[in-house]
Amino acid sequence: MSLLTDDQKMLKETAANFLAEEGSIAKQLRHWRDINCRDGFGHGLWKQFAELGLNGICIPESHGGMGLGAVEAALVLEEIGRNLTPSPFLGSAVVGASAIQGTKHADRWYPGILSGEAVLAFAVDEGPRHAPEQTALEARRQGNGFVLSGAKQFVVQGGSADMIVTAARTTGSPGERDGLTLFAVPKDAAGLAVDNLSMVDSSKAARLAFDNVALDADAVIGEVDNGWQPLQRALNAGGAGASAELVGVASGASTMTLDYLKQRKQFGKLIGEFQALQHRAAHLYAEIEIARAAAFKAAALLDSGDERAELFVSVAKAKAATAASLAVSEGVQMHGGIGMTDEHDIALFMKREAVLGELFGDVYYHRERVAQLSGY
Amino acid sequence: MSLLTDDQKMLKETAANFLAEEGSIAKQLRHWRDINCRDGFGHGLWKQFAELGLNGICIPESHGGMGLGAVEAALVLEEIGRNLTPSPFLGSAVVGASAIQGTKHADRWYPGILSGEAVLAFAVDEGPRHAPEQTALEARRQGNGFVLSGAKQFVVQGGSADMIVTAARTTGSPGERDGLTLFAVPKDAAGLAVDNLSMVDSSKAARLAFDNVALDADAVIGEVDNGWQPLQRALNAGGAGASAELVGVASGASTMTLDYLKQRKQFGKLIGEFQALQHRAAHLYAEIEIARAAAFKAAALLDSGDERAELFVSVAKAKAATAASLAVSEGVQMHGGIGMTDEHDIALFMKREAVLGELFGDVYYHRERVAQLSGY
Amino acid sequence: MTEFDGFRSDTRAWLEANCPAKMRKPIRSEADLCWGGRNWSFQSDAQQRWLEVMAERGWTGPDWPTDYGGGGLSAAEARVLKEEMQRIGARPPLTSFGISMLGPALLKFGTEEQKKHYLPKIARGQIRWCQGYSEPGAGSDLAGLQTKADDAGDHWLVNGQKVWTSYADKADWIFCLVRTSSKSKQGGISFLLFDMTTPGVSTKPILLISGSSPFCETFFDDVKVPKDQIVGEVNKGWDVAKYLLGHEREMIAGMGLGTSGSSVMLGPAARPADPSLRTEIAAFDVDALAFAAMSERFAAMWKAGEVHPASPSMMKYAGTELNKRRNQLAMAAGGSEALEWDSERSRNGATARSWLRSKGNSIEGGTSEIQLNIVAKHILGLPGA
Amino acid sequence: MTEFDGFRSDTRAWLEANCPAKMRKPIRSEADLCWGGRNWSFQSDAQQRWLEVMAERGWTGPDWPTDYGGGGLSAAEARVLKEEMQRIGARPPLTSFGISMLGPALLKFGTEEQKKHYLPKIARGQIRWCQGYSEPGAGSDLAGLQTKADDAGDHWLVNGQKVWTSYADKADWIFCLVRTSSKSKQGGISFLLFDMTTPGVSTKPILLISGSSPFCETFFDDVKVPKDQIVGEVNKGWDVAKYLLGHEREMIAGMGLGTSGSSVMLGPAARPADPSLRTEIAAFDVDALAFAAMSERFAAMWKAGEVHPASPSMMKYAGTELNKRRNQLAMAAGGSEALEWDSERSRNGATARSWLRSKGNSIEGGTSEIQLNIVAKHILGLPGA
Repeated sequence: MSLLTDDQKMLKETAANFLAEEGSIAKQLRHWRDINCRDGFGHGLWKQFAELGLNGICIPESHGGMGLGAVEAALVLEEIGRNLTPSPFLGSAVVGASAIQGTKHADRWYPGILSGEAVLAFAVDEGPRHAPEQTALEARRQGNGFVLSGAKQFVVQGGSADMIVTAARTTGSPGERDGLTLFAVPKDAAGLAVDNLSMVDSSKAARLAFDNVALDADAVIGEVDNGWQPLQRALNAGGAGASAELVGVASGASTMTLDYLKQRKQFGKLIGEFQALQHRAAHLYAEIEIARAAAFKAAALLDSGDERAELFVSVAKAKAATAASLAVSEGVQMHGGIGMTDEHDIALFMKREAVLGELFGDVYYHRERVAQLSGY
Repeated sequence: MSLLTDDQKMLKETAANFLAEEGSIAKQLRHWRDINCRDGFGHGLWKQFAELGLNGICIPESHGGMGLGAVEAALVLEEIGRNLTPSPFLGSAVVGASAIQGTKHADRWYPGILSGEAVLAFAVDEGPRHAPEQTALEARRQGNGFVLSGAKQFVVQGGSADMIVTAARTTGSPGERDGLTLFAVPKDAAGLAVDNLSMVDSSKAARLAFDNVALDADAVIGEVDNGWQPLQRALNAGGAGASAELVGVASGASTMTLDYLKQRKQFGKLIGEFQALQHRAAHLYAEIEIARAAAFKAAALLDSGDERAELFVSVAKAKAATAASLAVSEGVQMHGGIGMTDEHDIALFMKREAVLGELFGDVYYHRERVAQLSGY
Repeated sequence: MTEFDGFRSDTRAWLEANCPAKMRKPIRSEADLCWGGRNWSFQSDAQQRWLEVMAERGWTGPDWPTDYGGGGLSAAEARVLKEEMQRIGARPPLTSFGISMLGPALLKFGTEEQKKHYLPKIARGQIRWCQGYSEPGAGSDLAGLQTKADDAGDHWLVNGQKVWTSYADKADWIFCLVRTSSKSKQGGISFLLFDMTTPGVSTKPILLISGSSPFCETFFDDVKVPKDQIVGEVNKGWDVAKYLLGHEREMIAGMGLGTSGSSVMLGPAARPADPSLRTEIAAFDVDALAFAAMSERFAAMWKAGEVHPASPSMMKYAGTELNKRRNQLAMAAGGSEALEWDSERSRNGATARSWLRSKGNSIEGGTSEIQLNIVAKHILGLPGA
Repeated sequence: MTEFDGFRSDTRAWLEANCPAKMRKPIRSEADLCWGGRNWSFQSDAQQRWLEVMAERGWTGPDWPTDYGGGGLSAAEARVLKEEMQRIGARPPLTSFGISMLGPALLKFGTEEQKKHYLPKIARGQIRWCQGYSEPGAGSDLAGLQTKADDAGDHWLVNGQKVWTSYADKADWIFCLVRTSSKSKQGGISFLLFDMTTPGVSTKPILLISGSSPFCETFFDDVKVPKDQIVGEVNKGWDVAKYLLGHEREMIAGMGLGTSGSSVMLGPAARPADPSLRTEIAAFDVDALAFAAMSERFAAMWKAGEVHPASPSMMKYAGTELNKRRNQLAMAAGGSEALEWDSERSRNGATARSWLRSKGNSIEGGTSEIQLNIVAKHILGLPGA
């Protein structure tokens, strides 16, 4: 994908207008943060997403969705990133929808996603760093079902979710890809303890403790012991989506910074006249453009089922995180003291970048994956 | 070491004046290069080094040297680097002298080093990248002596040397530190084939082929199978020395570039007035100052026998190579087109940096060593 | 053995006898510092005693003249005192902008009356000071300040606003740059001292992105300042300010910001799982250890008077950029746990708060860009910088 | 299926029948290119035939009008031709600054006579051109050029010196920027064409640090140039030059400098021994693959007319900096072997020569600094850039 179809352009415009208006920092992020809302996002906005049809982007037309793909999701996520809009879109409508795609759980949950009533979360990480192969949470057979024991962390919106897609180990040992199984864990499962935490960007992510959580066989998503593939599918959708959102974060920070460079005077000049800042701004521009190209390439390859999709998801995530990290650092630095105050918005981009950069694997994780997928 | 003693200041001044005058690019590097000299350096200058007493810096007073140490060697090497002076100083008077220190080979070779008659070389690398543990060149016992088979490369001044200190494996396997032995191999040893090669900087380094080279037991330097320690001593001396020379290369390139920034006009301004270049020059200045501090710290720790010396040799080599690499890149770029011409000197610094950066391990090798020595 | 050995042994014995055991414990947090001032509540009797005995001896300002409440020590003796305090891990008896910043400026620019009046109180920790330099429109361009002091006969009438005044809400007095003439930018600035309880002074803490509020906005609305509370001559306050700023930058540089003796960022046991992160940490450690060597070298050269006067700018630049990088890597190493803002496991987001705080390092005390300008102009001699 | 399918199948059949097998082999080195010109010696009969049949059809300048020796193709048809040539790996029949640079400028600014006179010869590869732009004192500041062309009635009298003239020692003609007025910097420049055998023209190859000499210094000593050999109006040559430069930068950007489809720098088998180097290569590969995606996107947007006119500057900057980094890493991976300048094992220092050559990428065609200036001003709209 390099250029947008007319439909895609329209979608982008819809999302851009809607989010700039309704998803703005003042109306959403600051609002929910300042009232210390439990969810960290607004359910009203989530229903507006639904009304615009955005929630169905990745849901097949046969289930009432739009039957589109990662590229269209990326268009929306870039706007979400640009406005720092807290929303279940990535976790529920992209990753969650992808994880249960083609299973009976789709029948159960797609309607709620489509209507903006349901929120899904995705539980994979067990340590502070992303390492899906290392999944250790135990799911042992008991009768017709399974009993889950262990812990998860960095479960985005885990405290708000109606159902949590959970990666567990049915056989094998941590480090192995075989033996993993995905489960649909309802929020009120007995033995499930949810510790709902605020993250640095005021989003919420949970630590989950599974104390012999008994589940029916029905709770299995896909095949027992063969969860690696659907897990990968969800993680790739998430990685591509987070990349697009990071590109939006980078763009938003950069736009705000460029505006400041054109307003702020020091030494009798606009600071944007100083060549050292100009060159850094121009370099940053190139980095963001390249990151955007990488993010959309990854999405396009996912949509076409290309074998290089996985490689490009890692390229996109690493590049977008790097570009966004540069954008927010330069943003805060170029704003000077005012950028250090909570009153100003620029550092909110920095906080969001930190969380998105970590989600589904940070730059170091993905560089390593690029090396491995390239065979060296 | 942070500040120089009066003696050290005098030594530095002596070396600086002598090398700026007699060791200049025009008189030495370009001269020997343009006449395509076999050695790549001038024996006359080497004797002048001797007359000034510089060759004896690392040789004990009991052997007629000055009995000084790595710090004093570093003072000289920084000036060598600044002037890109080709000379056997590092290979013979620092590394060679260090390798044979305390052995009977010192009696044999120190007089020649002191008089500027003898040149020593040091053969450790066998592949394109520095990896002393991987030494595989075989030395098998035969009668009272040894027979050496294998190959070495990147043997600096190996084609000019009277004796080559050679690391060989007497027992064990590549990768092990035990089982290594150092040998003094005379230049005319039967079965030794020397391929004298020009390097990118017009210095010379040899590939050596050992085809059953028979050596007496006398040829062993130090103890059989326990060569790792003297090898390390020599490599640390070399690493610290190369760091100091790199700092000199960086300083020389930077001085030339700053001069150019103050002369060259474009768009009606001195290019040194452009803030983007000013900031890069100021950053480079900091990097070079820090690299110098690291190089002298490593030398001082070697001289005091501090246990952190090895760590700081790696810190110094990695930092000095990085700073020098930046200095020469910025130098060539800021010179613009003229820097790409053979006629101008600035790129000679870039070529020298490439060779010195590689010598005794490049920045990647030394970062890895820092990680290992730090225990992670 | 040196000529100071007598002084050293005396000092050692005195410290041994007078420094309370509690005051030899490492400082764990901001709360362990003693700032002094008229509203100060000592954290412990030991803290109070330690300040009193040290102030009594003049050792809160060791190299200040004894006439002004100082210790009258030579530079060499002061260094011995510092070393001996470090030897037993003694806490500084007083943390004070009066000692570290205003004092040296008063010694150089103050009148005899001012020195006699202020310095002993500063040395005894009786006045807590804050610094009124930056303004909303004058950050990097400090001399562009607009806070006015009009000559009203027997007093100055001060109107305007400062920003980034550290602990202005806790300070007793302020040393403050004001504009007394608009004819010249730098030549129209004066340096005033006044009580923060003077009518018309108000402060408002600034909430930072890290969640803390160590700085204030400070407002002056017809604040009357007696004429004799000016330091240096009218319209020559910029000289005082520059001297004081240089002193501040030296301090920052001398602190070796961003370095500790051993700079490895993870415990030796914690080999990072990601090879890419591990090598990035190694690359950082190379720079951090090299900068530690630079800090040592700088300190030694500073003592020997061999550094270029603009060198603190280089140190400030390199040290603060390094500290930002250290914090960035600590966040990476901490992974999602480091992102938790209010969990126990993350010690209330300690890593994240430190990371966010570190972003200010390259802004406060002169931005990195300003430091690079200074290096380019004053050390490298580049034109028109 | 598109409306061009007929054209595509015809083209495919024609190429199949007319492109010699030898001309379908990959270009291994500079020596495989066909530059044309009056002194050209064809490398092979196949090379000669390929040029002749293509020129006959007008396909050396596919989208030029047929009146001027071109193929008269639409942009879409020209793209199909390019794709079909790529499909069979056909070499370009002609490598020519006349085709890629001068031709488009003549089409836009030339008189009817000039078009009729020069373009067909260019299309047939009969004139090899060089470009006289840079001067020793005018590098980045191209418009600061000093080479003078004085009006001498029926001719211009040219005096001065150019530098970085590619292959001036092999070229037949030069297109050259000269100063025809000193009243205005950019408004005093004219664009001349003249024969390199004109008395007073001399060239001197420049030895580069990589050991090759593709560029020359070019000297003009009372060179007489007929009046009708000016392109565009007198003193309006800067417009021609800018147009031509833009075209050049598009080409560089379009080439996707520094990228190939698969950008991994080592063969899959060669896992680097040093973990630090390995992760550095991975970091590079991320950037290289991302830039490859950017190049694709850029090309598509270019075709669709959706790029900002200054975007080639961004591409040129990013691509050349990346290529320098690629070469730097290739040197690291090659270790000491890559440093050997004249050994067989190092293929005569091929890695090192390429590395040294790459340093020029960010200088030629407008330095990286100039590209950043352009992006800052024209894309980001920063003031006074």
